[in-house]
Amino acid sequence: MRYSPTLVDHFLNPRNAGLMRDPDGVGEDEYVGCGDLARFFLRVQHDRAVEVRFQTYGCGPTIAAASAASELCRGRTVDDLCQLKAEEVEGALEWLPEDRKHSAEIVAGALRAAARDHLSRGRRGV
Amino acid sequence: MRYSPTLVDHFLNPRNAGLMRDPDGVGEDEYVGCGDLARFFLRVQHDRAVEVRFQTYGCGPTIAAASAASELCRGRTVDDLCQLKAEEVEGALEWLPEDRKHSAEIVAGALRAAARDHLSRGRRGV
Amino acid sequence: MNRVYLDHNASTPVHPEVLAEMLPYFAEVFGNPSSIHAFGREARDGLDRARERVARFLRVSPQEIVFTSGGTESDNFAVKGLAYARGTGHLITSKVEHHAVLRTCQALEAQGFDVTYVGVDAYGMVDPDDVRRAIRSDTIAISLMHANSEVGTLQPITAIGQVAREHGVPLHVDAVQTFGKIPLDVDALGIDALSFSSHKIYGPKGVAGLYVRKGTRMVAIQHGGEHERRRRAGTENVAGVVGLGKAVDVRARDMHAEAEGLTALRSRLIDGVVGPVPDVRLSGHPVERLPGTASFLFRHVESESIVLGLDLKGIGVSAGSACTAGNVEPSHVLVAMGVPLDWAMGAVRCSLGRTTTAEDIDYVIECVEPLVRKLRQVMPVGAA
Amino acid sequence: MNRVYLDHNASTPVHPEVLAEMLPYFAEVFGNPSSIHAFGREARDGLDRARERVARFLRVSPQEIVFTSGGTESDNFAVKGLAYARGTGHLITSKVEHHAVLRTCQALEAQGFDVTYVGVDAYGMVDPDDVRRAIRSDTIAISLMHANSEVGTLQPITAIGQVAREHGVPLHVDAVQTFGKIPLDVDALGIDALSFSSHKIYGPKGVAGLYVRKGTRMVAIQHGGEHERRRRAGTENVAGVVGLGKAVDVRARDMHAEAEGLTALRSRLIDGVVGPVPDVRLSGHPVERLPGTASFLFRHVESESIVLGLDLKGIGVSAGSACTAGNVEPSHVLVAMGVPLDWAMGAVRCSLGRTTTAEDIDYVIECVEPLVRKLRQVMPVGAA
Ligand SMILES: Cc1ncc(COP(=O)(O)O)c(C=O)c1O
Ligand SMILES: Cc1ncc(COP(=O)(O)O)c(C=O)c1O
Repeated sequence: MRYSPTLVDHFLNPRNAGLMRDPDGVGEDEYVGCGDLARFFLRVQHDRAVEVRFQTYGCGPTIAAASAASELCRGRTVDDLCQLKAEEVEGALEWLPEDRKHSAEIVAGALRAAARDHLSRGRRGV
Repeated sequence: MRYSPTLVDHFLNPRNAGLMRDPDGVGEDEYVGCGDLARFFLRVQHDRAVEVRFQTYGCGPTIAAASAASELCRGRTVDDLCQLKAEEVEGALEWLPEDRKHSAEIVAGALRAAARDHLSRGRRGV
Repeated sequence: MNRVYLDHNASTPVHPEVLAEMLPYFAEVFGNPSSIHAFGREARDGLDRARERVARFLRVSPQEIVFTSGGTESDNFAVKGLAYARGTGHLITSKVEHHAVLRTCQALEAQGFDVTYVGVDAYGMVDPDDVRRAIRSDTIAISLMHANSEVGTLQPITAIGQVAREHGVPLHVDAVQTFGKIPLDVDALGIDALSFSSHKIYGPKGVAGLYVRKGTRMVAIQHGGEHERRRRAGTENVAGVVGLGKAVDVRARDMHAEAEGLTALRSRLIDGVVGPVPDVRLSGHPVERLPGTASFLFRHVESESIVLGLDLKGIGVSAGSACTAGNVEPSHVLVAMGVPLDWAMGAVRCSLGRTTTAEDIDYVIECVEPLVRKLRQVMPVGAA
Repeated sequence: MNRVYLDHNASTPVHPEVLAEMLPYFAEVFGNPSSIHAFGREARDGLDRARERVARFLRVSPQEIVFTSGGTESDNFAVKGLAYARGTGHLITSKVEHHAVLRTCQALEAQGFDVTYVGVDAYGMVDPDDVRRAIRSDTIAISLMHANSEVGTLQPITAIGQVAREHGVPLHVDAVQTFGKIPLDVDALGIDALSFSSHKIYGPKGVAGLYVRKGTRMVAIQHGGEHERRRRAGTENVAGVVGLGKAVDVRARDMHAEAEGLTALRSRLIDGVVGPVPDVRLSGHPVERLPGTASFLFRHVESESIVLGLDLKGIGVSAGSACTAGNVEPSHVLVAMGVPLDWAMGAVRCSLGRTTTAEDIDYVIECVEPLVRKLRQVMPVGAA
């Protein structure tokens, strides 16, 4: 099988999909080659992401990666999320095919961007 | 089958193969493309070929064509043999594949040459 | 799980009658057709019969058929073979050709040839007048496809053939998607070279052919032994060619009846998808199209996610051009048709085949709407 | 009638184990490997496994294997691919190559490339020093065959590979006649590209491959979709590739044991023919030769007549090069070896295979002597 059962599950039943009103951090990342895009919204309390939401435009693995990452990140510190690696996102899906590694990359990139956005806002959302 | 049963029989059991001493006419023809060669010897009495012998260097169809032609020509007038057509030789073998038509051609050519050679000798062998 | 294959434009299963005829040509009739002994002659007989079958189907002479290894080779052969025979000059093709023609033309451009890529209308159709206008005094060949593999639109080849003949320019037609599916008359259409393939018509992969009208100046592009009347070197794929020959015979028998059934099933699919799903439309020409092809544009959904979603339901359809591995860029065909990106990125092609049933179609219809709804919930509208 | 096939260098019957593995890939696993749905992925899995098998056999990486449609395409691809990647320059090959390389080099000459055709000795062997001397500052590739298909002589590739490496020139080796028959180590031999084929090793016709060492600059010659890592466009011949993969596996298992048996049978044939028949000799190298190949020169007899005579006894052997249809000119290989015409025109190649028995050999021996005697009676000695 090209995709792991975990990936298929996240694709078919994405967790935390959708917009967030007045988020404490927003970030996007795009994969130029194919136009795949991920956008993450964070709700932060005491420097931790208490709620994570995403929208993503892209192939199945990108949707799944966003869903898995949204679960992965809840409760982690914003500083921690600034360091999030694509490998960790991929690991949460077990594996990704060679030509779909970018899914994990843009998801991790969007999450890091959202975390940095929060920091740049001066850690308001206490 | 690529070759007719008649051709195969003439190839396996060539009639009238071999040299002739003191012939009344000798003729050769060669197919430049592949080096196939036929040489005919005639014994002539009263303007008719009473004995025909051949040597031939070439592929199976050339051997068979020479053998068939040697039978075909016995008893015919020399004038007649000067007009011998490749089609008649081919007909005696039933058919020839497209890329082996030259077998009939060089055999007919060699027989015509042998007949003309006899005529050029001044119709001696009476 | 249900398994429904709606990707017949990408490839087809070998017909049982075809496979049965191929089988002896692997281990029993195995000679090299160039060998002059009985083992070789038996193999050659198989080749010859297949060539006659194809020729009969196209109503041309067997000497005008050259067997190749695939539609791509046939296209490369035709376009380069025509170009190299003339050494220099100008070619005309369209923006919606298969990559086998497009990239070949680009390679020729790099070698100093000139190429005009004519555009298409919103249905993907070439205007014969555009072809006429593109012709120059040094135009050496025109290469156009008969039906577009992605959207199914048929090109007005008769009119284009007319233009080509008036100007004495040889016309190559890539008929990989039409050969064996709809009637095809190379004389009436004014075609000098025609690419056709086996694995799109229930024959094996790895074999195809090119019709080359007698007298057409064309050089070989694969060099070596004197096979195929010196037009294509290399030991012939005997079993494959035999399979292609039989596939053509089966098509000649079944094509007309099947085309009717396919057209009906295609309409059922179009109605079932375009009705209930919002923001979806059919791409390509509404009437002038391949019987079994229906391509949809789902706005604001990424096509590969639809393909994956349907795949998880056992359904095989294709995103954009299925012939290009892992390529998720918007299809060059849709771009040429002027389809906006938010629609083009959601292109999904369904191509029906001889075993497709109404139940298959209904199952697909049933799966599409909830899938697209769910995907749209995840996707930020207008992101593309 | 007895049927004895001694033309395995021309082609071979598909091994039953190979056919068994291919069968599901016609009608069951029929997807296009470029398709991303399950139907396509199953087909791709077949391709991938075959690629791994070939790579394991050659001890290279799967990414270094490109599948093609035949030995001729592999040779065209390697030689043109190396040449076109550099655009201009000088190539070295030999006078005894297969036409797939020779005619490709001639085509390149017509396009402005320079080619040196090095000669061979009386055994058909290239002198590595001749290759060294032929190298120029603008030499861009060397292409030499591993074993000659007509006379069976093995070339000193190790020494030639050394020369190529010293000068930094890529080396292509046409191993169509050795791959799967004798051990082959591309690293030890210094090979950068290697042509191999399926139908010479009990695999199907219409499929072959090219090993391309990682980092070797080589361009594609067939343009289109992005198959084979963009090195060879066109839908893959999945069943064929699966067959080639299995054929290679079977060769890996059986090759060594078979080579011994073939060598013994070959000696039996040589002794049985060269002894009783006058004016006959073996061509090619006495020791450095393919296990199963024995080529004879019958002086003053035309080779095709011998082939026909044996054919009528149910025996398949080849006259000159069996790969060139209807060609009865003296073989370019024998001419290059300096064989006089009266011997060269009587060249007959026997190539043994895995099912050849001692009885087969004895039957052939029994038929040869009376046939040649009879043919000599008809043929004017010294005519050629
Ligand atoms: C119109 C057209 N031309 C050419 C080809 C190339 O055929 P293949 O990939 O079998 O070589 C295709 C295959 O999809 C096609 O649809
Ligand atoms: C050494 C060599 N190279 C190349 C080829 C060409 O192979 P094919 O005719 O299968 O394309 C052959 C076939 O005889 C060969 O013996």
